[in-house]
Amino acid sequence: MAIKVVYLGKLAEIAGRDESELVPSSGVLDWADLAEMLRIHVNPQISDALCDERTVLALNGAVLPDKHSLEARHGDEVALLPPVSGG
Amino acid sequence: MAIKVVYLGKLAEIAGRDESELVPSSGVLDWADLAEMLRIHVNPQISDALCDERTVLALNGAVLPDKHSLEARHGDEVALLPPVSGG
Amino acid sequence: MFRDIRLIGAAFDPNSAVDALSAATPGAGGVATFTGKVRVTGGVEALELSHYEPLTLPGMEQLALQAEKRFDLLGLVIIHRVGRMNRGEPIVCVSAAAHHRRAAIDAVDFCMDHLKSAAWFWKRELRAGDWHWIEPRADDYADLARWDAK
Amino acid sequence: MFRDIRLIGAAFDPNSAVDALSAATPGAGGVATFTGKVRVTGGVEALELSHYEPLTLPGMEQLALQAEKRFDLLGLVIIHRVGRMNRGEPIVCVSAAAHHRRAAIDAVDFCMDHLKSAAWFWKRELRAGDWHWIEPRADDYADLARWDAK
Repeated sequence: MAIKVVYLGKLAEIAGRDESELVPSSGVLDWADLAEMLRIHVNPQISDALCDERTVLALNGAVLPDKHSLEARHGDEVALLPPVSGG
Repeated sequence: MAIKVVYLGKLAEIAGRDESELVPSSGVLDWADLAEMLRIHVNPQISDALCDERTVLALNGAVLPDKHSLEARHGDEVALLPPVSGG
Repeated sequence: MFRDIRLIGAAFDPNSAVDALSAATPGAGGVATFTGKVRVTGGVEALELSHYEPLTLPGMEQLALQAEKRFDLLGLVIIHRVGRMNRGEPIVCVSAAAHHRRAAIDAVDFCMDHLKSAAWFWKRELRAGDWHWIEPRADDYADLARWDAK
Repeated sequence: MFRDIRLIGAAFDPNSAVDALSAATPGAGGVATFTGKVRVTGGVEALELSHYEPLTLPGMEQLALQAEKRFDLLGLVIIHRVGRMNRGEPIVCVSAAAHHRRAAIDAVDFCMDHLKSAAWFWKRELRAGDWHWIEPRADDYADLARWDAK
């Protein structure tokens, strides 16, 4: 029942790791669960960064138009994407 | 008392040569002299091309803002420049 | 349509990619290219670009399709370095071949603006021994916005 | 300010000029380049560019000064071929190095627009055994006019 959470860019630095595994008791990880579980199992800073309006979520490689609509299940990959800076 | 006239681009084709030498009797070649002498000593087509409003004149490497103001003397070089097309 | 869209983890030679584009587009009247590199001067000791596999390359391919749709191109190269790179090394090379120069130059401009502030890369620079995350400059967002208005 | 402004009577390699520019501008974040070439396909067998010594190179040097004044550049290359050239050969290469990509790309754009319709070159193409003089396209004049409006 594990969901993989991936931290990109400076969020990996804030989380202190590149990825985590979360196992929600209900089997489904929604937005509130994610914020809560990151706060408890990782650290409050990464939970705050998740809530930053510039942080975007992707579920299995597809960006969510509304991150608050997250619904992740076993085997899914959730990515936390801070503002990009390429080139 | 010779003035060198240089033909650029398709004007060389019209004139049938790359350059001519003109010797005006007064010692000074003005616009009317140039049109007249090209007509007589080269051919009417190049004289017509000179009068084409898109043809520009340069005197000793400097473009004349008004080609009708030409005044060339012995040793001068007059260039007939048709519309450019580079790159 | 010649297309060379790549993420690359080691130093690369933009010239060979551009030459291949040029050779593959015999009908092109011109090739426009932009190569971005790690500045040799200015205090940046190294640069690291991270990406997210499921999004980054697909996003670049999507960008190439947009550019091809928008501009009259015969070929397009988008090569982006990832990982850690040193001073003077190329970071990105965008090159477009077209019948006419306007399409080629505009396509490069368009792709670079999108790569700078709308592609899935995260950049940090090593300065005086410390890593600093870089966000797009305000200019980058303004450059990107130009294409919406057109 | 690195500057390489040349008329050249034989085939040349744009890459070596661009590499020299890049090497000479260690503070540059990027290099933009446009290379125009004789199309391999399309019926043009050869191309001939004539110029007028007292005007053409001084005009290119003047253009470089205008570009340097207008854009924040670290280096500029303008190389233009003259004489007869064959299919696939480069005709012109303009390359600009700058701190930021916008200045580099815009400078290349600016110089190409001016070289196309406001520089002292006359072009003719050999098609089916006959030479045809080429005049700038309406698009070329329109491209040039953009810079007056800015």
